[in-house]
Amino acid sequence: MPGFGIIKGLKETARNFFGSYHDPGRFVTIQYPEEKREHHENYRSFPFLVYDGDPVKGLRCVSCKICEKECPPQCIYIVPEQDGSGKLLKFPRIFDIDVSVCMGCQICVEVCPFDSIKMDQEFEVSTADRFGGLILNRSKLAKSNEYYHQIRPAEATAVDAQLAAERERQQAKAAAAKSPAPAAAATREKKP
Amino acid sequence: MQLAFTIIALLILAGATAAVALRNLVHCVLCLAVAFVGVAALFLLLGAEFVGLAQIMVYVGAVAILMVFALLLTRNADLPATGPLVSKSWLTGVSIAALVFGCLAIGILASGVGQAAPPSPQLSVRQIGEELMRNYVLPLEVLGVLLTVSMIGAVVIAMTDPKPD
Amino acid sequence: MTPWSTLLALAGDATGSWLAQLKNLATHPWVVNLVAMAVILGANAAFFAVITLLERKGLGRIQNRPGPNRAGPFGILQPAADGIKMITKEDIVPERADQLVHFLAPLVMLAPITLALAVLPYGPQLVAVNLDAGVLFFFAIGTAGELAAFMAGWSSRNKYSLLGAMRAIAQMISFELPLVLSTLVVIMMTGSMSLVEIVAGQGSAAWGLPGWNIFTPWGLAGFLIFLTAAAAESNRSPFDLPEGESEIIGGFMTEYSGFKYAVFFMAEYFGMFAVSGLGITLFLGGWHAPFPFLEWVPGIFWYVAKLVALVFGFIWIRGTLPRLRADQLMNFSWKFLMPLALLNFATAILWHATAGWQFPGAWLCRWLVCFGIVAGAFTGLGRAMLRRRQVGPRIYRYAS
Amino acid sequence: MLTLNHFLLLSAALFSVGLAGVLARRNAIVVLVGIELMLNAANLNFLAFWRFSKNPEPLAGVMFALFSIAVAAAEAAVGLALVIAIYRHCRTTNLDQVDSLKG
Repeated sequence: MPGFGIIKGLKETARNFFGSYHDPGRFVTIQYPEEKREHHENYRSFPFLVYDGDPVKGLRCVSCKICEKECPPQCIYIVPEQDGSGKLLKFPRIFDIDVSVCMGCQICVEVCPFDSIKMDQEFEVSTADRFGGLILNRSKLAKSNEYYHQIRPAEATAVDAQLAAERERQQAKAAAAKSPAPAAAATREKKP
Repeated sequence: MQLAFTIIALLILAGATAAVALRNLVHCVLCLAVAFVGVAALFLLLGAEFVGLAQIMVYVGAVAILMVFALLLTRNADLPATGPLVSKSWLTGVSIAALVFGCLAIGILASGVGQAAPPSPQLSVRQIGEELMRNYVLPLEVLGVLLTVSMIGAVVIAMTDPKPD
Repeated sequence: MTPWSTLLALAGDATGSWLAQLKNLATHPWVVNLVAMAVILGANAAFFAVITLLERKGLGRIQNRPGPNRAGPFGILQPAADGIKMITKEDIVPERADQLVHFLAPLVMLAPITLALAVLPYGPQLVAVNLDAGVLFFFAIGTAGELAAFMAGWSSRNKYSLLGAMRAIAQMISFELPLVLSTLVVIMMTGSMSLVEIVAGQGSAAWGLPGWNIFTPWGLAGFLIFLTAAAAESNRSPFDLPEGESEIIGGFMTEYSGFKYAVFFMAEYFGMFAVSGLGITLFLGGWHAPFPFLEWVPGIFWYVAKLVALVFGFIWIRGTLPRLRADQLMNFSWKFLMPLALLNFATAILWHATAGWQFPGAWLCRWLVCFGIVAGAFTGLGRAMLRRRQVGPRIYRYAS
Repeated sequence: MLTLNHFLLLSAALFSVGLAGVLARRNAIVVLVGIELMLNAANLNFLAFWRFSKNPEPLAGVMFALFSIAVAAAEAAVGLALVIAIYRHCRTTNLDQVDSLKG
């Protein structure tokens, strides 16, 4: 008989209506400012820079500008530090990200060879200053490795292990380069 | 009573004049609706409640809306801002209308029918209904047939044949 | 004599002459009329505020969320917050809009509906105006809404507004017929168009059951037809095509903001109250109590209780059913509700003709026969409509 | 004091305004507007004569007005359908241009 579908629907909504009073587990919403949703580890918002130890000197960034070139919306701006003679140093003097432009694509993280830029989970970035407030500079972007561990424990541990392995390889290479250096130099001299 | 009549009469005449004189056709129809409401108010003033309400229902609810639809279907709600508004023989038309009004007014004033109203008759809906079902049942049936025929006729006239695909 | 003036009369007799003078002033027709107007408008406006909150809370609960709960405890100050927001918002008028018509449209929408609220009997003595042709007045007043919708849609110079207005007019005209036909049954059985007399005719209770019209087969079918058509007339979901936020933005209200929008909103809710009040008066016994032993409770209480129940029904339906498509809407009105209303009319005639049956169980027999006719018509028409459900390219035969 | 003459004069004025619209305007819909105004004037006359007659008990005036309202609705429907049909044929509602039957 036609019309029974409507009654079935009305029954369902009535169950929801009364159920929501005695079963708080039904609620699909949370009261946002008071309670916040738990994020997945892979949740990401905007990039930040990782440092080890000192917030300025410890930055892993070497200002290679790969991320600046790769960034699709071009929201990263990097100026490397120079020494007195004008030689570029492996350290950023200015590192700005305009988060009003950033689209959170994570490409900068993918391309960074030094694991220095990572995605943050901070999403409450609203500000009253529309232009200045949404450009994050080097000091605002710099966050410690401990913070990184805190938000993404698994990934950060993997990165740490990888960096340690890299460092060890470098040291081994350096050690190897120190002892057989004359021989190598000699063989190289012979070649031409 | 006199005051109410004056206000309603002015409203009717203003609405009617605007309805035939304005350039924008939608404004014309809206002013026509004002005139209809005014006439319905006069019917209420005359003690014919049922007729007044029927007037609002038919004229404002049906005729004005129908005209609005016709306007939008014929796409001339946006008339050119310039260009002749009236037909070639408009002067003749207006003078004929003025002449008609003059003749009617002279006739009315000379006829001496300007008596005062007798005590207000108590007109109930039941009375109208019984009258319709006794003395006026044949006109009522004929009217029903007429309305049906005109509805079908209007649909047939306005309908286009579905184009064969 | 309204209770107001009765009370003053008593007081005037009891204490001195200055009170008697006050009584004279208070029973002056102008004063009585003004008080009635103020009470009706004020009470309905307050009810409007309560219902908006109830609707938002109820819809929220239906969708498993708490609804507004920020302004005040449990969000009870939400209507006040909404009102302040609406009034203080900028009133934007499109540059190319027809200024005068754009301004008048909300007023033309609201004013007639407040008139319609004046003729409803709220209680045994609480009748502001007792019109002899009350039902006709109600429908005559309702036609102004169509014109107002057109004015709003056309004057905005916006294609969505115009589309919404056209939808609104087509819908209102289509559903006015079933609405009138379903009320016609009650008028025929009561023998009066006066709302007061219609309520008075539903007072007698048989076997402890209320004598409401809804407890007859024609009344039940008529009430369901009336409810459906009333939802469509007051643009309530699932017939809210004229506003259809997801299709045509806001319909004829697209270009309205601030207080004018609030007036439209208010008119929509007042329309819902008015049409629910008419339904209560025609089918649910008006201010009558459900059982004779409850008659000591004032009639206004029963009226408001029924009104809240009906409005909550509208909210419940809104939370349940999805919006209809325009052609489904028209089919539903012309091919289902109209024939059903006509058959219901025939059923009422049968009910009236068999009123003289005297054999034992005659009442039950009549009831079952009439109900069978109505239910059979409902099933048959519904089946036929569902079978016709094919979707194909639409042919525009009139608007080319 | 309100007399029959007031209503008759008003009705005559309404009729003349409608007549002027019918005769002077070029647009078919405005012509229909004028015709409706004239019908309304006639209805007003019927009711005024009914109300001011010596013996208003026979409801002839009211009945005539009611029937006239109903006929006017039919007339408006057919008239507007004709306007739409003419518009579809000639792409105009200007009556001065719809003259293909003119010799």
